[in-house]
Amino acid sequence: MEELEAFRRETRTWLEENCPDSERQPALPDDQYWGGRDAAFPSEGARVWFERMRDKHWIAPEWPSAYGGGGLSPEQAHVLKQELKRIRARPPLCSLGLWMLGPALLEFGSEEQKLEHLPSIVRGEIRWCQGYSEPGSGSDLASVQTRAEDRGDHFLVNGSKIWTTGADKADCIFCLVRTDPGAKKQEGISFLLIDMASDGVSATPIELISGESEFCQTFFDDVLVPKSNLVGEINKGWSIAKALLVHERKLIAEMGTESPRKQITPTAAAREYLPFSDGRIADAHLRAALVDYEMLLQAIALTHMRCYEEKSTGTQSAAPLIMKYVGTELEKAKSELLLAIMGSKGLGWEGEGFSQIELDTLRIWAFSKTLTIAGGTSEIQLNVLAKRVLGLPQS
Amino acid sequence: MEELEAFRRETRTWLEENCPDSERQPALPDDQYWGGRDAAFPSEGARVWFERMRDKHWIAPEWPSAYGGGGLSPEQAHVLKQELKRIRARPPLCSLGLWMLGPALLEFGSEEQKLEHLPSIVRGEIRWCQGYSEPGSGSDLASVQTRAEDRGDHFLVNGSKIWTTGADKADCIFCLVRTDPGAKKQEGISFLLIDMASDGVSATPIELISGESEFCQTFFDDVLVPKSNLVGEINKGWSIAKALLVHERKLIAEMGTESPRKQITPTAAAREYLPFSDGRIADAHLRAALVDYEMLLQAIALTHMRCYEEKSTGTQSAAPLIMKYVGTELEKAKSELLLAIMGSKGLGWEGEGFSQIELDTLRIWAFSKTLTIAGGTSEIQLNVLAKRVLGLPQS
Amino acid sequence: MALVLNEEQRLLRDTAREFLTKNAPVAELRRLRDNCDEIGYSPSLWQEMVALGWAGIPVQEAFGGLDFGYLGLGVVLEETGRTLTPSPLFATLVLGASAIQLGGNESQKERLLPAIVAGELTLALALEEHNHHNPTGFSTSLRKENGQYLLNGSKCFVLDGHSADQCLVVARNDSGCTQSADAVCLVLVPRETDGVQCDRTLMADSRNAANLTFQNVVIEDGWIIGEGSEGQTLLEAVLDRGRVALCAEMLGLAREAFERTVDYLKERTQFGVKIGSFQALQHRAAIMLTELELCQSVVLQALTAVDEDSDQLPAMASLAKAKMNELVQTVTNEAVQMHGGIGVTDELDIGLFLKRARVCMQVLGDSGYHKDRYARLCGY
Amino acid sequence: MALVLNEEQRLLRDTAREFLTKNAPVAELRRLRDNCDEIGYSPSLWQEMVALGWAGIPVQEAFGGLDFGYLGLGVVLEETGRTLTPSPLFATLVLGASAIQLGGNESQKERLLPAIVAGELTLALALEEHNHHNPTGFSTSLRKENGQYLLNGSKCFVLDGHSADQCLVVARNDSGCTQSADAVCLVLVPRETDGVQCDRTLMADSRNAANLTFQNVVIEDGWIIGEGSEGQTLLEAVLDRGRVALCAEMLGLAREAFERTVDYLKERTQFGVKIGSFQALQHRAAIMLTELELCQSVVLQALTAVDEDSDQLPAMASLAKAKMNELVQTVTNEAVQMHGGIGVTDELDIGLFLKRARVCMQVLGDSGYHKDRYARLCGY
Repeated sequence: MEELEAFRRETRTWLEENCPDSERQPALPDDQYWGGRDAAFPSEGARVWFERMRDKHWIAPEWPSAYGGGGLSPEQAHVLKQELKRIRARPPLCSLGLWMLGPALLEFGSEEQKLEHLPSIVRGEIRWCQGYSEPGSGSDLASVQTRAEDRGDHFLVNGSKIWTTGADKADCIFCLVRTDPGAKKQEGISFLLIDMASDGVSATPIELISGESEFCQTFFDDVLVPKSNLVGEINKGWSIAKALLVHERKLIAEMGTESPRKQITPTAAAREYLPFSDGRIADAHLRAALVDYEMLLQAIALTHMRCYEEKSTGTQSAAPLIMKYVGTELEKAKSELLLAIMGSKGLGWEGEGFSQIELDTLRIWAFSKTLTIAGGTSEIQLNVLAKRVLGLPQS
Repeated sequence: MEELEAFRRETRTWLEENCPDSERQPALPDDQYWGGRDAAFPSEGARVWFERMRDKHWIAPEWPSAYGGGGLSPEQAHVLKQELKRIRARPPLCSLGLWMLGPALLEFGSEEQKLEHLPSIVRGEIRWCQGYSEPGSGSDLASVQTRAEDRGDHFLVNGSKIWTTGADKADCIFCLVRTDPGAKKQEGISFLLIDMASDGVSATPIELISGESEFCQTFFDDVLVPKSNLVGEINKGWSIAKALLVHERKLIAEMGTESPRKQITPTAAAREYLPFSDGRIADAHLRAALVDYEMLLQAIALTHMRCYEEKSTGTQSAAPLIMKYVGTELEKAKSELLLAIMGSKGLGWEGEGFSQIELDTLRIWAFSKTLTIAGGTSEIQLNVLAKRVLGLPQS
Repeated sequence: MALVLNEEQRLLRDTAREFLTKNAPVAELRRLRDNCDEIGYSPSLWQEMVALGWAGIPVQEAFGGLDFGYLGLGVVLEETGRTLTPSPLFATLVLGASAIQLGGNESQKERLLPAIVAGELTLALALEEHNHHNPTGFSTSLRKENGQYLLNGSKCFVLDGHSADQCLVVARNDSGCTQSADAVCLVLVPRETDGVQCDRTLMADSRNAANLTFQNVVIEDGWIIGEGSEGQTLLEAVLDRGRVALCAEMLGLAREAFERTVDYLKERTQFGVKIGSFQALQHRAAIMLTELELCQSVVLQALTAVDEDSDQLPAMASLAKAKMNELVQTVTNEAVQMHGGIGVTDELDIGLFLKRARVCMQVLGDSGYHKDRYARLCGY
Repeated sequence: MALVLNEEQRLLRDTAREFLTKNAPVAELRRLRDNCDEIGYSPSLWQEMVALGWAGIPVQEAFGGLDFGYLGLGVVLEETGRTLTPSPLFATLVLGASAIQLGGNESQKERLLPAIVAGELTLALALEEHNHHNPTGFSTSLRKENGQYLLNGSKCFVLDGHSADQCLVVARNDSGCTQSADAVCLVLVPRETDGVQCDRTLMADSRNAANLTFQNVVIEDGWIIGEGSEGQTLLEAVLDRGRVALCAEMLGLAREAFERTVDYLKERTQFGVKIGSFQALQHRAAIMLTELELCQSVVLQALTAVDEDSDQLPAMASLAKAKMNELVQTVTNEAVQMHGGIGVTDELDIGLFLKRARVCMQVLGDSGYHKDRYARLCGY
């Protein structure tokens, strides 16, 4: 414990000295640095912060040093996370390579693949995107139709992927492809890395109801992929995908309550947009809705804490498995509540007559509808709880 | 139309003259006359009212005169119903024979059966009960296990029925029995009439969570039943059962909002049990719950009216099919609301310290839980809506 | 027989559906939105509607209308809810014409109503001054100075405020009367009058509203409607017509979003089966069906209450608006969720229903407003 | 580490579960009910609980207790919630002992606490005077007349009021002080005192409460707890402990009813399959599971807040009670519905959970009370 406290002190000092003031506040989408071949830093502060953290090897603090990681113990990594949170430091690098592909390669990749890809992720040189879903596959991720035919020294890939976040800006994609069309659904799938610069790859943004286009549809038309880009065994990609899904849901659950945009809280909105009388919100209906929301928020926050304590003490419970469902449903409820509180002020789409916060509130509301669909729909979450936790029979 | 108005005038006059004042108010369970071999009238008023209506042939106003009915046209019968409602007249006879078996015999029975059973129903001489469910069958009514073996000149019946309302007081039971154990589930069922006085028949009351026992379990142990008691064709009983189920749900839906017990309304309870301030219920939570309830009540009442208007004009809609579900769910919500309004006063089980209305409220609350289970659970209702109205595929 | 459409009303509904499906499908709203249309609706479409007689449905025959009542108007609005068709029907015909019919003097009626019926005049009602509906909390005032009426104040969330020929401005009449709640009047102000400033706002539903300010606007004699002591009563009567009519539109919106969703449940395959075979989705759909049926009865009764000039209108209007607010919220949310990934793309129309629903929920009172009002009307 | 049980607490839970399952299963409540038991709990069982040390769990060691805190008491109460076991734990130990610990003077503590720990003294808190929880709206008063304290008033819904040796009566201290809200005190009254009338009431949960009236009851010196200006603060502190402890019991009740229901879903066959395979039921069960997990965190945190003497206790207590009220209502209703026909028979235990839940929902504040209080504590 004493060593850990020493590490905490050192970390705190280092962060105080090295994290620029501009990087100590929530990052709006435009403030984020995602790296990549053509990347530019959004600001000088972002550049300084990234480079210092990179040189400190704290971009991936828990990865082994051999691959560019910081080699910290889980306890040290947790202390670092706490200290970063304490000063509200922005992530120096946003990266699906860091969050998703890296962990998969560490578990399933060959030594060559680790050495080839992990350091470039950590240095922010290559930006990755993820290709799981396909048009029509929806929740049924194993219904992969994108074909990768064995052509001796390479695979020939044809098909398309959807919901490929940032595919129009990414350098590479990790995706599921069907390598044995004759096998049972989940048995003929492989996990393949593809360079987006290859001939035959293209990505088209999809416009969402929020007006944004952070997702793409990505097309593969006779794309040649070297065999060395296969991760794990051929036709065994589904087990990697499953492990990554579990990892992703945990990530979503953890990030659930942190919105990347500057968003007003419902309580603050109530103070600004609702009349009070006798120290209370005058509108009983909205006051009740706000209490319900705040109580749920508090209950979820406490359950996050409990999950952490359980993890630290090696206690098992069903709590971690509910977080994706409750967290995303809460975010939707929050947005609906904000609209209700703001009234006509929360209905502006763009242009004059509305503040930026008001316009953002509506856009975030529209975007919130994706949360219970992406990364495993709420229905899938409930199915999983019914079967895995409650042990109810397959329907 | 003119004839109908004349009929209305006559009816009104006759009712004014013949319906005793004591019978012009809602009937508590103890005020109801159910007929039967050993029946006694609950009051002199009930006797007079029943006998006058019987002699007027208005116990079953729409049944043909040949079977003891009134032979009225549907329009006339509706006028009579309206006029009875106008003076809040009690039903002169409560009878499953009248409500359930009669319509089934009229549609499926032989001429002999009609002549044998319908007049005795109309005269209140025979009290019937219904034997559909069996222990373990639940919503799956077609899973009939009670056997009726063909023994040449009679059937030999063995098995048991559950939820047989009033079986301990009934003279006869109409029930579903399995006559072909080898056939597919719904194909080996027959519709049989059994005299409860037969050797081997016994009925045991089931105590409910409300403390009442209006249901029984009924046992058949080597009971001999004459073949003439088979209604419709052998092994074709399921079609009779289905028709009766539809009929029963309509009855339940119609009766849904009329409780047999004197029950305080939530609005009246609020005035009595909740503090007001500035002309409003001071407790915002309960006020909101009351509004929600009253709005739903109003919406359901209007939909009842719409169903009636649609029926009169021959218009088809989904509305009639939702009434069982919404009506019974509303009754449950009403009871929960009453408990919430009454607070600790609504928690008395028996004895001193509580008014009769308070004690009744709790018992009715407990009983209300049966409403969404009996006569087709809410889940079955929703299945039916999903399949029949929305045309969604079988799950 | 007010809860079932009669033959004429059914005919009108069929005509309306055919006309709108052909001439104003949802794609037409999309076109207006993508072209950042100046007006926000199609004037030529409006003229076709006028030619069909729609602008005269609730107007008395004496002024060129069809006197076909709100049940008649309701069936048309329900259909425009299905196609999300923007038009002056709501602002001009429901809010504007009813104010004039109920509160105007004979000369105002003769001047304005035939023009509305002929499609030559569009109106907008300027009521709100805050972010929540409030028919009593406004400070825009009309006062007399040197023998002239002057209007001062500012209004927001004025539907069609940017395009209407004239605005009906709700103001407190401070020209001599007492400052009682009854001293409310509606002032007719041509949009181009000196001292009127109009700022269009782009809303979530791709329709338009406007913020208006009035600075010493000189009001001509004859521009004031409902002068005297009945102003608040008149205003509530107009607003209740607006609420009920909007509910008819919302019912159409809900039915359409629901039916599209049920169709999708029947055609979409996941895990080798139609997703409509999943019982959890079936039950959610069935429960929505029950709510839709209940709301249909409520909306029909509320429209009838207008036609019968029932004293139950305020309660029925609040019942209808509270229930429809909740229904469109539930149905559009479920529609998006049940469509899954495609449901959150702009490519699918469902998102347009979702956004229109949120605007409707705020127009003329949210759920809390109408639940509170219903309770007050019930005496608790 | 307050949201995970430690080794000692887990051991206590296992012991409690084993003891209660063996000695006080639900059948024991049924027996008490069917015999119309005079006391409503089993005194011999209570003595066994005392022998296990339970009556000393939250009491300081100086007075013979274990000083094991509310997290410790919570695990025992959670288990009594699973078995629906009536005992003096709540009225005597939670409400009574905490009032004395927090508000008693040294001589009162020395006299009363060891007696409680030893199972020789049972208490009841007499607070309510109306049908809804109200810790400020009472008129029972203590006044001084001819040098004597006299207690007058009447109380209802006094849990264990019919069986407790002494009652702690919440009264307004009118003996000279001002009539401010702070002049609240708790008066210890032996049940057999002259002028005390006790009418037992039979409740839905087959436990007992009582209505008490006090007519010129002479109060001895030394019977008054929390005299002076801190009475209301003391009362709220006692009530918050009561709310939190009751929530622990309710959590056990909810878990047990839920688990029995899930077991039933796995074993019951309909239409040839287990009903637990129906997706609509699966989703409803899964949603209940999420609520149970959330509530577990909330209750653990609330118990911790007592042990840490946190100033967040009032908010945590209201959060916990509001959420537990809703949870037990939902879970017991769903338990009955999912059990179908058998669920509404008295033969099955589920109905007993249903009824106990309704009583718990009213004790020390319903959902509306605690939501309002939470909002006030949050400043809106």
